[in-house]
Amino acid sequence: MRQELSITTEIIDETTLNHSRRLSAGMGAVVQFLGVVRELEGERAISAIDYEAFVPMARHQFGKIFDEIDSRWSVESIRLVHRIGRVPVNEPSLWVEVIAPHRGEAFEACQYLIHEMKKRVPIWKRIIEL
Amino acid sequence: MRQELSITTEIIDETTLNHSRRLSAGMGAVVQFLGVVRELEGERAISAIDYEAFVPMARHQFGKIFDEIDSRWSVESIRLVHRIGRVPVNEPSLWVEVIAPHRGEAFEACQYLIHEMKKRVPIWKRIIEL
Amino acid sequence: MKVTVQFYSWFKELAQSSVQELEISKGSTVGDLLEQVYGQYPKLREVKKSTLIAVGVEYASLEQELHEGDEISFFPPVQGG
Amino acid sequence: MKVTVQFYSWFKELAQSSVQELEISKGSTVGDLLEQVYGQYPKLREVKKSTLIAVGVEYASLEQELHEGDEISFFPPVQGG
Repeated sequence: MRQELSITTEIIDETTLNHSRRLSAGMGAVVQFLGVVRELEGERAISAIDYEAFVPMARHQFGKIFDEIDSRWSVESIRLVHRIGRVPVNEPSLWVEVIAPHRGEAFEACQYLIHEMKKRVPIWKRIIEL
Repeated sequence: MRQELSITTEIIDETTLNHSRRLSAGMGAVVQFLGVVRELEGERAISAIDYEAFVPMARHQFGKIFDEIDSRWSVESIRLVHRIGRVPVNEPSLWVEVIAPHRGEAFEACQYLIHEMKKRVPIWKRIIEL
Repeated sequence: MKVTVQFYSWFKELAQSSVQELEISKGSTVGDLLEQVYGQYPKLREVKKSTLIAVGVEYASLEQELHEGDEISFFPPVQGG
Repeated sequence: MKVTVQFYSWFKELAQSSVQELEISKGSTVGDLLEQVYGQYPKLREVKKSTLIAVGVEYASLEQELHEGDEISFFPPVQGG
């Protein structure tokens, strides 16, 4: 399984990411997820979120989750970009792509990845109020 | 809920579709699905699939599924493009995007849409062998 | 009264036609029309269990009553995606 | 022996520090170190139930034995995405 991981302060560039997609002829399903900063955190209006990561541990924990996916589902490729630093409302903080032969496994693997990330990967938010 | 539906013989242009995305500040999740023609149909190697649609009924049935989603989940926008005519191996026949406040409802609505399409929307495949 | 019958996908080959007009008696149901179509195209009867039927743009039951000018479509299981 | 202690997110404010070296006795466990840290930063004890601990890049249990040069990280529940 191909794995690409980026934890970066740069803006997530979907066009470039989509252009660099590689898909072998046996693949039938591409699932993508984009997590976007919302204007409300609970009841509070916010202007941005500052993301902080413990990067070496985050990379290691993402790698473990990727390996779990590889052993549970038939997936050809996972790519994940997590933006850190200040991310304004309405901009993406997370971009995920899972490529698999069939849609069932692509959807399951993508949701598992996000779910496990939220439990284990050391990244934190700090709300920037309006 | 915004709805956009296209049943077209043109190549699916992801870049243009992504550039025309509109996302209000309350939205936190974008789920996209791309269905791609695979080189094998069962055991047979193929070169392409010819898709045929009963277009007025397909549009009507998609509309009913969109309305069901609107009544069951909090979704801001659904866009769907189904390519018909000859689609070569490794090219997408289906592009779907669901935008919602949270990822749970975006994933559920996207999977419901594809699942119901495969049961009800009058589109058929014809295998073009190698 | 006259109705239009349409075939899709490989049902076109079985019926050797994609669309045609048929004369049916007033008060006919979808089921009555289906029997008439089967008389004309016996190969379609062999795939009865795989047959979906629509009147206009909605799926129809065999009991549904037909009206002058209705468009009835016969097709195999759908396969979008 | 010497170990490095790191704090992340709002634990940095509670500890008024993001990283520091500590001298601990040989054979100390993560739990022993935690008690030493709580002695120094009592506010951290109040959020004990929300505390995650890693040694290096792996989550650690309180029973895990520490070694010279280990990097131990204390942080609140993670919130990626």
